[in-house]
Amino acid sequence: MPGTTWLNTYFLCIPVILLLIPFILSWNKRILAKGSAVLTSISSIVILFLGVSGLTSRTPIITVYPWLSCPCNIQTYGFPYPLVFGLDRISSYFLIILGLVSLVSSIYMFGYLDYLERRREISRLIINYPLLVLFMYLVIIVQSLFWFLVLWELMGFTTQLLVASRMTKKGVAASMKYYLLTKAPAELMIAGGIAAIIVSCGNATYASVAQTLHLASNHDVVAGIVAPGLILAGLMAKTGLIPFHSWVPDAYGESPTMASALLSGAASKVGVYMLFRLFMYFLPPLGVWGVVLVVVGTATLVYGTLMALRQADSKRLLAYHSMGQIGYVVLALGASIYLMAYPPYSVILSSVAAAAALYHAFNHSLFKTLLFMSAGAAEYAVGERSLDLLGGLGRIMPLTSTAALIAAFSISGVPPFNGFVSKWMIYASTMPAVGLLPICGFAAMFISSVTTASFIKYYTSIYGRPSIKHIGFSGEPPLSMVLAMLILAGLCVLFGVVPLIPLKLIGYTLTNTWLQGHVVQGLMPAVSLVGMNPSTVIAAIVFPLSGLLYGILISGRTRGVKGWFCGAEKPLDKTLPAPSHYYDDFENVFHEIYSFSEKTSLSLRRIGRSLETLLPRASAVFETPVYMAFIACLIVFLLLIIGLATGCLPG
Amino acid sequence: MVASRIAFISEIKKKPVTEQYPYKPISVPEGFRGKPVIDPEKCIGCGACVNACPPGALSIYDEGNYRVVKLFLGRCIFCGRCQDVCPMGAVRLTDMFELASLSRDDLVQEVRLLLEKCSLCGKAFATRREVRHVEEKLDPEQRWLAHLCPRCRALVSAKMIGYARGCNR
Amino acid sequence: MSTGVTDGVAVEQMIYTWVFALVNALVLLVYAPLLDGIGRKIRARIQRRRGPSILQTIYDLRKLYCMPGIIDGYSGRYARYAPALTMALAIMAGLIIPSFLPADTGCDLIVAAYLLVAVSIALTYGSLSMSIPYSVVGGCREASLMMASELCFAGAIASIAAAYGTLYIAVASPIIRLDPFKPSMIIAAAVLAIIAYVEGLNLPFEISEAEPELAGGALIGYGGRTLALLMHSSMIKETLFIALLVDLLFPWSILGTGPVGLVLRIAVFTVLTTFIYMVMRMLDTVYGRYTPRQAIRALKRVGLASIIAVILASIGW
Amino acid sequence: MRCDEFIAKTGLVDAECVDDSTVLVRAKNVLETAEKLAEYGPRYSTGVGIDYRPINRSYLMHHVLALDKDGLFIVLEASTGDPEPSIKSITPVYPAANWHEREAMDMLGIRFENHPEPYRLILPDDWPEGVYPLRKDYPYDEKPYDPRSIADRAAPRYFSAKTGVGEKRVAAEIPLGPYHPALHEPEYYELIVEGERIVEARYRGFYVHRGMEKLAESRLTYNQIPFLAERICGICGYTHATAYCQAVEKAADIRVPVRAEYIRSILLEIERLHSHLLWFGVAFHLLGFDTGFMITWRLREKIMDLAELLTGNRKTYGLNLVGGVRRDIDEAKARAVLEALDYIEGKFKALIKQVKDMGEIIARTKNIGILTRDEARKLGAVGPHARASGVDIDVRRDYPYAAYKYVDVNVPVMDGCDVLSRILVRYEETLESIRLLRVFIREIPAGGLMAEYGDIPELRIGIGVTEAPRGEDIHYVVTGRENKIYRWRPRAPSYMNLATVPYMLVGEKLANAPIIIASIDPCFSCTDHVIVIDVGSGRKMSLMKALRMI
Repeated sequence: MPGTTWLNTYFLCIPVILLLIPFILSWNKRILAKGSAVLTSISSIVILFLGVSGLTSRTPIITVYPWLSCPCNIQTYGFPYPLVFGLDRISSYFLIILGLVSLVSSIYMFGYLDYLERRREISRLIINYPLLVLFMYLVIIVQSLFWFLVLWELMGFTTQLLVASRMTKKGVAASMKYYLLTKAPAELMIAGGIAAIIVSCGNATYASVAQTLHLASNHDVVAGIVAPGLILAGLMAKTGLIPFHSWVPDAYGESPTMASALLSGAASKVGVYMLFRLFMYFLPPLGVWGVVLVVVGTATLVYGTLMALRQADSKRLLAYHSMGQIGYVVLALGASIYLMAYPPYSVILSSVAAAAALYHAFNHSLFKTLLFMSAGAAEYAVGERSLDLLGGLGRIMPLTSTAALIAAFSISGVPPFNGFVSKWMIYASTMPAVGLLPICGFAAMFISSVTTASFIKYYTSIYGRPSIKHIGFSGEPPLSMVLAMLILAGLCVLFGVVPLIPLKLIGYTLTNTWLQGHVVQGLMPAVSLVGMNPSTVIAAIVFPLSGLLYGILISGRTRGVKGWFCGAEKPLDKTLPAPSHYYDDFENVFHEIYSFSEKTSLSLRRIGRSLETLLPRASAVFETPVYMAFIACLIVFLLLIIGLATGCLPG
Repeated sequence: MVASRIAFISEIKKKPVTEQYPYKPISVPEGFRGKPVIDPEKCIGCGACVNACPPGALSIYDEGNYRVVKLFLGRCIFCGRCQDVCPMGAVRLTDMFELASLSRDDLVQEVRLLLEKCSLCGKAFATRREVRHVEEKLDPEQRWLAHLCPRCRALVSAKMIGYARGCNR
Repeated sequence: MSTGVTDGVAVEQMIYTWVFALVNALVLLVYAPLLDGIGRKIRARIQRRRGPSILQTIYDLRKLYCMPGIIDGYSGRYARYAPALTMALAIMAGLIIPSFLPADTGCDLIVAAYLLVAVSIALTYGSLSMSIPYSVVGGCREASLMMASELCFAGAIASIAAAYGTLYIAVASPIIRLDPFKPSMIIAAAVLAIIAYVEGLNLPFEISEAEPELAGGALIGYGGRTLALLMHSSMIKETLFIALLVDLLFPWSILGTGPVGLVLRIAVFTVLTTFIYMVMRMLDTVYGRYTPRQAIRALKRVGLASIIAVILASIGW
Repeated sequence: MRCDEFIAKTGLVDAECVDDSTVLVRAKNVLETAEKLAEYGPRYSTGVGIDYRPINRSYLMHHVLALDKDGLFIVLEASTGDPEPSIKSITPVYPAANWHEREAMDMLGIRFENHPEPYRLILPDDWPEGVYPLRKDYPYDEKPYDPRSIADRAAPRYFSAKTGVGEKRVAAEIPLGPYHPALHEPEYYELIVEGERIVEARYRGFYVHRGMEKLAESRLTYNQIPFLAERICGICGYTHATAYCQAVEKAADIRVPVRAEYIRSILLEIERLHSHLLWFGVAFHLLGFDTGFMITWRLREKIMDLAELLTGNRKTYGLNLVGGVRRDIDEAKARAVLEALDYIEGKFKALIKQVKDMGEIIARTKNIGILTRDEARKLGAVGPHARASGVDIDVRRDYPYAAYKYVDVNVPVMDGCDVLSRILVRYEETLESIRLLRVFIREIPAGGLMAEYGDIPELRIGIGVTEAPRGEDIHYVVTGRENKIYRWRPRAPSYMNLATVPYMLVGEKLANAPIIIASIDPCFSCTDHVIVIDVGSGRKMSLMKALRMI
């Protein structure tokens, strides 16, 4: 096929090789510790490059490597589904996200590893971490539904191992819950859906599937409703959408920090990627899916964020929030389908919505990764995750706290940070629309204020307020961690202040969907305030102005005095109210929403208890022999791929 | 519900009741217990007020051949007991209440009364006014007794009683 | 509008817009404290006191601005920066929300709402960074109130947007004129008014600085010019909420254009805002204070009303 | 019931009549006698520690129990000798005795065996151990120590051990006071809150102890003390002066002229009006309703003017002497009073009527700060506070004094047990005292103002009791020689009521704390005493629940 370039041909497999090294060498952990970080970061740079090149090249590249797919084998071995890798613009966009996240989190890893060293939780991480990156990479660039299923399976299994890689009781329980809730049922549904599609299309490569489904889906119920439905269900479980959400907080909360950064920043995006490809690429805009996605997205964002509001454990709080943010993305995605499916078929709003979905997906991986890292920094310094006991880190680590503040502002959509722009595009596309959408836009906006409140709690209780107990730690965390966080913070600001950069990328991406052509004029009106982007204007005014005010009025002329305690002074750890009760009144008033979540969490606890009983066997799964066995079959599998590809397999 | 709120708001029509106090004086009813003042002309320095004064704002002491009755307003509670007990009506509670002052001396009133020397031993024992006050109460032939200090008076009267006995004998 | 502004007319347009915006912001800096002074006077007269001079708030602010700033010494880093950020955000909101002069910055409701909310967010970050329990409790109340009122605000905005298919204030503004009797719009207008009332920290919703139990609450950690900045910016915020209300409810286009229209607009705007503010202060004077829970519950009811408004609007009523 | 009847009924051996409404029981074993007397359901009124060594080389503890139904006071006397004075504590039987015993412990150094919380109560942190200011051999003007010398010694204990903030610290201790804008006098509440829910409360007061008792018994004469007594409290001073005078009059058996009694009652009622209006103002302010505050205080201003007209001063009336009053009320003044009353009544009724419509005010007060009837009785709550919890006591009716002997007083009682019913009870009382004032002014007879009396006999016990605006105000007097008093022990109503506050606070919202505290109309200068309530003992369940939540 056309478009093959020497560059891409070889670049595509560089990450594969790099990322395989760690478990080929997996017996020697000492070398690996930093080694895998290095390898991962290099390969993620490559991934990044691939993404950018794939996105910006004039025509979308579908690169099929003859020496990988070798149609000759089809007749020879009766193997109908050639392994097709390739970069079209959708996958390129998500490759950029993946590359960015895995890059920063592996930079972060350098510093974070010795924390894990201290706690001897390192061993499996350094193998599973590159593996996960690898499989995410492969899942994104694979171009054949069949192989997608296989790789998706492997990715799931790696995720599970990664979640458990701390080998703490909770961690293993979380990974088992993840297994029970996502893999077993979800994979089956996805497989069923894919099978149905393949059957109805007679082919597995994306391009042809897209062509056939576009024609078929209008009249063919199986192809239009059942198969996508099954796949959607599976993906919902994988991305942690309601009602398959219950694994999210445990999985993200229990895994080591950059693992959870990777999971929440990138892995969840892989699910989004497939959703996007399914509904924006395979299928034409079908109203039913618009409605389903909008409803699911809204429900998820409402539920996830409201649950996050009452968390007192930093990582669980973040986990619930990443649920909520994915809800935003799905809502936007659904909105864009909805807008194209129902009259008035407003292409502009629809493309704004689609852009918002992609934009928010990107933003979320930026600030959520950053937030997980900031939580990790606190853990690194104090070894504590409970907001009730943390505090006072702002004075110790100014850079980290600034980054955390930026992230908090971004996720709560404070202008002019990036979260603001994408959320604002979501409102701008949903609120002025028809039917179901305004109410969803309303919910989204209300929930964004809840997000704000919950991150006020998060930031102030870790970095803002004075320390309530002695911190045996001074100075910033290791340089690499700070660097990673600063990169992300910078990107959060950049994507907020100059939204046209990501919007350009998104513009390219959307040409690859059924929105093509309308994109450019679609995006512009949505992002203008007297000809400029509002957040640009705001940034241009607020930052200098506040700096000016600070310089003139406050800095140097402000005296710090002892606070006023009514004459009855007490140590701070006694007097300062506990974050876990900050919003009691609000939660109490909105108890209707919470009572539902109470029920679900009860059922969760039941699952948890059943897991407690499973634990011995569960942890046995991860003991070395089994683990080695897994790696072995993995290697065999990869050899098989290469063998198939090169056609030198005896037969 | 609404009616009561409106009733509250409608107060806005009425004119304010704030007293322009420092600028306009405030009148007090008669009988107001303000700053006590000792009339130096009337006071005889008997010290009844000093005994009655609960907070001990009033004090009395001799200084040279003067007897000083001292009122310190810093301790005064304006109860007016001094006014009640004064035999001469010399202490009076005025209607002055703006006593704030920068100097402590403004809060002190002193009445200096010349002391009477005992016509026998020559020891100062009471103020001249008090003596005169007593004189007026006595019948003329006994008035000289008023000029004796208590001790001499006791001796003299004892002697006199002795003489009287002797005469009887 | 588009990113690349080319033709001269548009440039001129833009310059006008920004000059107007600047004037608005600057005037607001004085107007907001003035309103507060009027409020104090009214409060006094309802209580049959003489009350301070109308300029009293301005005097107070001047005094505070002249003092050096004081801040809780144990507080986190951000707390020092909070007043500046709060003020900057308030001024920004003052720039883009059309008030005295019709500065059509193409600002839409979302931006306006987010900036206005951001003012109190910036403050809350600061007050929760303090080492004083009252300040922390006050901050929590502020945040809870913010969430609850955002519920209503979002509803109002969504219903307006749904009804007019746009978010731009300039376009959506003449609500009443377009549809005198559109139920959703009537509800939305009422909700907006209530938000303005609540965000102005009027009783019974003034819970974050409740003097009896919290002794100043969210602001207790600040003194001197830092306090002045915070108070000043919250006054501006309060005024801007009213301005937003007026912008949306008054049919500006009947005033016509040109200098006459301009003068008329200034006059009408000033009169309306002052009037609304005075009414709010009057109500504030005759109410007691809710507990946080009661306040939130009350706002929740309003929020339900606004949801109804959204639904009505989206089915075209 | 007359006292001799009571003795006959109970068959107490070592009991004697002090006067026909006071029984003195010299108990061998105070605890047993206390238990025995508990059958008659008395209310613990006050406890007086007396240094009796100059007389018979012993310390006395007089517990005063009140039988409100019979209008009878039982003085339960326990005595102990030098050098190790020690008495059995009766706090287990009468929880309300807790403070009184600890006060005696602080001031006289009497030890009370198995007292539940034998901690320092009155004396400040820097007061040295083993120095007892109320002992007769301690000079009234001596300063026991150089503060610098004991600056760095371990602080004495005021609280019993507390659970407080747990390890996971989801709770926090929020200090309310000593210097807090909501509290207009120095006091200290330690509120342990979860979010805004109060799970535990502790109280310490006593920052304004002024050693008045010592001063009175050491350098003042009988007729000087009324002016001191009047300054016990800034709000209800006159009732203290009256109670003192009545105590001495009782001890010396002085008959006060009827007109003087009427004048006393008139001023007492004026004082009650003043105090209640003031309280309404404060309550409205704490509920955030400042307009109501302004209105009530404007009315209160009228009362002040009235007082000024009648007594020559706005607040400290300075009218009482032992045996009568110092000023008369003439026709013009009486008329002025009636006019003012009409004005106030009208305005006040209108105000309360309006306030009753204000939803948020009702919501803030209804079912807030619950104090059940049993708790109120157990802790010896008095006055409107007790009456709002359905405890039907009023000194003016149960132990008629002054002119209340000649009229009958309606006592409003409610059983809402919450802040709202406290407000309403005080409202009713305000109207009632307006009615009483009208009656008094109508029926005041002609006659003298002062009783003639000679020297006051020595070592007589006198109990003077009045119904202060806040409840029963009891003054206990032991007469002394040379025109001086031997022991004078005023007990202000807030002393009893404050003990109930922590019970009311538990489980409430932080936002409601000020109004709950204010709802007893606390008067700290009056009380001058410290309480520490272990909430566990009172609301074990609720506390335990709270702790489980922590």
